[in-house]
Amino acid sequence: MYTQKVMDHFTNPRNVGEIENASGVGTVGNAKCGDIMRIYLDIDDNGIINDVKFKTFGCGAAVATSSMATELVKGKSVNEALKVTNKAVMEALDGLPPVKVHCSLLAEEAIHAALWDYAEKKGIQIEGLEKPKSDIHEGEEQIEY
Amino acid sequence: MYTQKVMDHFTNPRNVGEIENASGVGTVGNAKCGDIMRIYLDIDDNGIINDVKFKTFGCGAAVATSSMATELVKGKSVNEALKVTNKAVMEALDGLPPVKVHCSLLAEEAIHAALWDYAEKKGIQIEGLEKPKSDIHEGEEQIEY
Amino acid sequence: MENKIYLDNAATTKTRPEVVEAMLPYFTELYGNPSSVYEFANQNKKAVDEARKIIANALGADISEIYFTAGGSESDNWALKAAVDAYADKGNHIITSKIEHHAILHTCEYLEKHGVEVTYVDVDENGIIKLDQLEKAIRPTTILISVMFANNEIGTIQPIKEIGEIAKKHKIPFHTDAVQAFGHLDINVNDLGIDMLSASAHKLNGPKGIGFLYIRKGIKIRSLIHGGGQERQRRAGTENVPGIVGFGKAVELAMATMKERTEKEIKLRNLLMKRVLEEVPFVRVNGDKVKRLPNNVNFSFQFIEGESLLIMLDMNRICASSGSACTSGSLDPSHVLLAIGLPHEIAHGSLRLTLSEENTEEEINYTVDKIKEIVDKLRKMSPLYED
Amino acid sequence: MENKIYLDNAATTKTRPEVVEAMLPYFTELYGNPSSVYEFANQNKKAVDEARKIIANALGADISEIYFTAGGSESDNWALKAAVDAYADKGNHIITSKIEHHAILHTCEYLEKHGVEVTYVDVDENGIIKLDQLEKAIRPTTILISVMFANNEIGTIQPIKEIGEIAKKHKIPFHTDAVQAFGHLDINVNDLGIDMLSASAHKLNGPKGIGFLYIRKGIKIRSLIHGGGQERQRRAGTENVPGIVGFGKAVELAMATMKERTEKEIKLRNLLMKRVLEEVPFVRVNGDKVKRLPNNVNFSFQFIEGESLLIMLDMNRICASSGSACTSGSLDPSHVLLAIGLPHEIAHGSLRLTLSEENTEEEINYTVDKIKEIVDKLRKMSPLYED
Ligand SMILES: Cc1ncc(COP(=O)(O)O)c(C=O)c1O
Ligand SMILES: Cc1ncc(COP(=O)(O)O)c(C=O)c1O
Ligand code: FES
Ligand code: FES
Repeated sequence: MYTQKVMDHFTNPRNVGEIENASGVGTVGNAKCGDIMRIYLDIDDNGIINDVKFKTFGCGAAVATSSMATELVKGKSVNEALKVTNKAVMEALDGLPPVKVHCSLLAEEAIHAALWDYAEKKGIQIEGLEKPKSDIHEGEEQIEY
Repeated sequence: MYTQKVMDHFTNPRNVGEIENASGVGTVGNAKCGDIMRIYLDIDDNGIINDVKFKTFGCGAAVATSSMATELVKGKSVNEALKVTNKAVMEALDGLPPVKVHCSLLAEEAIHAALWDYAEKKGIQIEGLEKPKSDIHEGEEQIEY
Repeated sequence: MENKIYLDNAATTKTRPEVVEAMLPYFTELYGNPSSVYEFANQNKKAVDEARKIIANALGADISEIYFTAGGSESDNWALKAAVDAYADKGNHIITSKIEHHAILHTCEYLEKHGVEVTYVDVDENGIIKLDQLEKAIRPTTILISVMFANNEIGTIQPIKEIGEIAKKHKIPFHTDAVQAFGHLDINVNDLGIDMLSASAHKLNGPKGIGFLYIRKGIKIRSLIHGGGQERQRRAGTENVPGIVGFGKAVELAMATMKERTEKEIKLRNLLMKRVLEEVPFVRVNGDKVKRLPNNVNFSFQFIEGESLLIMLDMNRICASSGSACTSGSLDPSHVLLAIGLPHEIAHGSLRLTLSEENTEEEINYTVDKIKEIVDKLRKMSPLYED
Repeated sequence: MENKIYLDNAATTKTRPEVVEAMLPYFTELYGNPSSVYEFANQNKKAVDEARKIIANALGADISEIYFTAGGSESDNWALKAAVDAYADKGNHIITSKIEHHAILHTCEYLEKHGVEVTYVDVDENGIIKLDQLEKAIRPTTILISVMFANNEIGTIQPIKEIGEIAKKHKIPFHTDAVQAFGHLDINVNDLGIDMLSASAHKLNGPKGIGFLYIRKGIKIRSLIHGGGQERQRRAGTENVPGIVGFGKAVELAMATMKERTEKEIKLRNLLMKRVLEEVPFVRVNGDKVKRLPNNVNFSFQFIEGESLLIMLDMNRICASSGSACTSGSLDPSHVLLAIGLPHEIAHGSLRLTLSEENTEEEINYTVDKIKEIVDKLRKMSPLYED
């Protein structure tokens, strides 16, 4: 069901944990499946993401996308991090089953939420960043009986 | 599906054929299944059935009941022959499958028809013998969909 | 019972040993439920996908258009009932033919009791549907045309492409019961304009109890069996994995051997027809002489009745049929033979022989000899013969 | 994949080798269609009758009351839809429970869209139906009560006898989905007042794709699959002879081994529950502790999510399930766990382990060790754990 890359990141997730006094923390949940993801960012004065950690209550895809997303933003600037979309994460993982696409949205949104928190704490505005929803709900095809 | 006795009478039917100038001939058909049976009786002056022959266009049960019915009436008096019911024929054959019960009615009716013909030719009345229907139609359980 | 002569392949076929071989691991080793997440069940999922692919390829369809069922009857019921449900807003009229299998006809009867209107189009004396009558029967409320690919009794092959064109022209979904045709004739659902197609594995040397319904993408569907999310949420029930795998294998073999196999069947069939027509008086062949399933022969012998004939053939080790197997126990003469215009008593004396590539010339010759003997014997017993 | 630990016997079971052995002749040797008249097919007819007899005996039913289907889902669909059709003149109200299998619940949803009214009775925190609520739900228009015998997720066994009595008192037909119970628990339809009962062979070491519906004499029925005259004209489709024979054999073996087998399962199950409850914090057992299927364990581990747990168990060769197999792919938490009152996030962390007599103590101990490790690892990853 999952690609080898997904399984690798699921089994050996990178960057699990917390960052004390993080520059930004974002927590998002998915109303559809009840899963929750939290991302901690440590951002230096040049706006570079020095460190990133996550905690996830969720399915295999949620864990793997969290892990991959943290890898993808680590060392990047805030603006570069903004461009890490769920599509980019999925591609980096060699894809996800259709029913699991929404899990990757969780990762994107969690990063955005953490960046939003960072911006609020710093009192700055990050161009292109909208206030993240705390609940993600994606439409699903409704089966008629 | 059929008992050994049925198979025996079907494979080696007794009394197949015709009787020229028979004392009585009866032909009956079954509207339900389209089958036809004809019985020829040779009845002597004492009212004893000396000889009997049949021809049947019908299923295995029809052939076997014809055969058995001719055996049962052969040598009997007209009144005894009247008592050869379809039940008696079936019993003598060790039974018929439920869907084939109507075939044995054909034999009973064909004998009755031949006796009726005999009585008409002789200008006599046989007690207990009703004018036979030429068509036999038995009610069947109707399945509701 | 060895050394029987099996001439009833339209009723059911022998499951090929290779098919059984392919199924076996899925009983006791790879017995997982394909809906499970663990690796062990993944192998089942793959096996099911593989079978689906073989079948889709055989039809020129997409794998997402093949839905496994428990057989031809379920597929037929599903196609009709689902269409009635899904297209209720458009209308409530179905067009079918007079010579469909009971899985279609009795479903239509059921639907008629529930407010659906059904037109049963006539066939000609060879059993070919009257296309002009079919087209004229179309109404604004017509939601489905269902005509069988090839008839199970007389083997007549319908003008499916023409029906597909009529259906397309009037934008009406077209279903075909291809239970007798699939694996025996070339079928491409796109070339023929077929929107739904029923098939059953046991008619092509696959196992009993497994079939499929092809449903073209875009056709509205509803479920017949509700429950778990199997078959793209459209047909509930734990997948019959061994059955599906066996079906896939049977289709693979049927497609690979089709040309050679049907050529052999046609040769045997023609021998059988030729000899009987030449050597037995008062006999006719039912069904079209050319547009005919390779393995089907259907005779009517005047003055005799089918069951007697069958039993006597059976006593000579010959397995044959009179009308379709699933209606035996019924006393009515075949609705198919009546539809092609046979009178009641001739319809009663019909004999269906359906061959397989395993039959030999010797068997066919033996069968003809026996038919001659038996027909003669039964006619001597028949009150109709000398009349 | 050898040396896996299979703990998902509620999803499906291994077909017993003896069962496969019994089926084999009916593929390639005795492949005839039981509806045919010749002797060759007679052997199939007899084999089908024999299986029917075994099953009828197991239930205390008459052979004429057993109708073969393609599985539990078809049986459930049939029971409900047929009752709605047949008793339409009496009413249009069905009573069922909140924790039925989707084969019942989705059929009810479908029926509701077609004008049927359905009451879903609550269960208590152990998953046992509220009998007083059930009786109060009865209306003059109630035509069917359908309550499952034992739940597929949490294993809870329902008070079937009491429900049967209520149904009888109010003269309402009573159907039970016994897919998880048949072959695992003693069932006598007369003692328990059951009028219809669904079962599926692959849940008791029989083949997939074959089931039956028991219908008590006197209960009005309609067909679900229309067509040929099979199954006393009630369920069309060429009989799945190998499947039926396999089902018969599986039932024979299940009945013969029931006592010993379930004792063994209970012992293993208790070991599993005891160790996990003692050694893993923040865990609960779902379902009734006593009125429970012998082989079912269902845990909820707080702070972690089911799928992750399953995948990690799988990587340790352990096959388990979270909720029912046929709903995987669905993201919703189990309706059963919600119905017994678990909050959303705890329902998500549930694990179902369903044993067979083939499991060993060693396997169970290994599984518990792995569960401990994995739960610990996942909790360390969970944002809920230290909150
Ligand atoms: C309680 C219950 N009912 C019905 C079913 C459906 O049975 P099947 O998958 O054989 O159609 C199942 C199992 O999937 C079940 O556990
Ligand atoms: C034309 C046709 N349709 C449908 C069926 C039903 O198929 P099954 O018996 O596999 O349900 C058959 C065979 O019995 C058939 O010949
Ligand atoms: S299912 Fe919820 S995050 Fe994947
Ligand atoms: S079926 Fe007509 S006489 Fe037997």
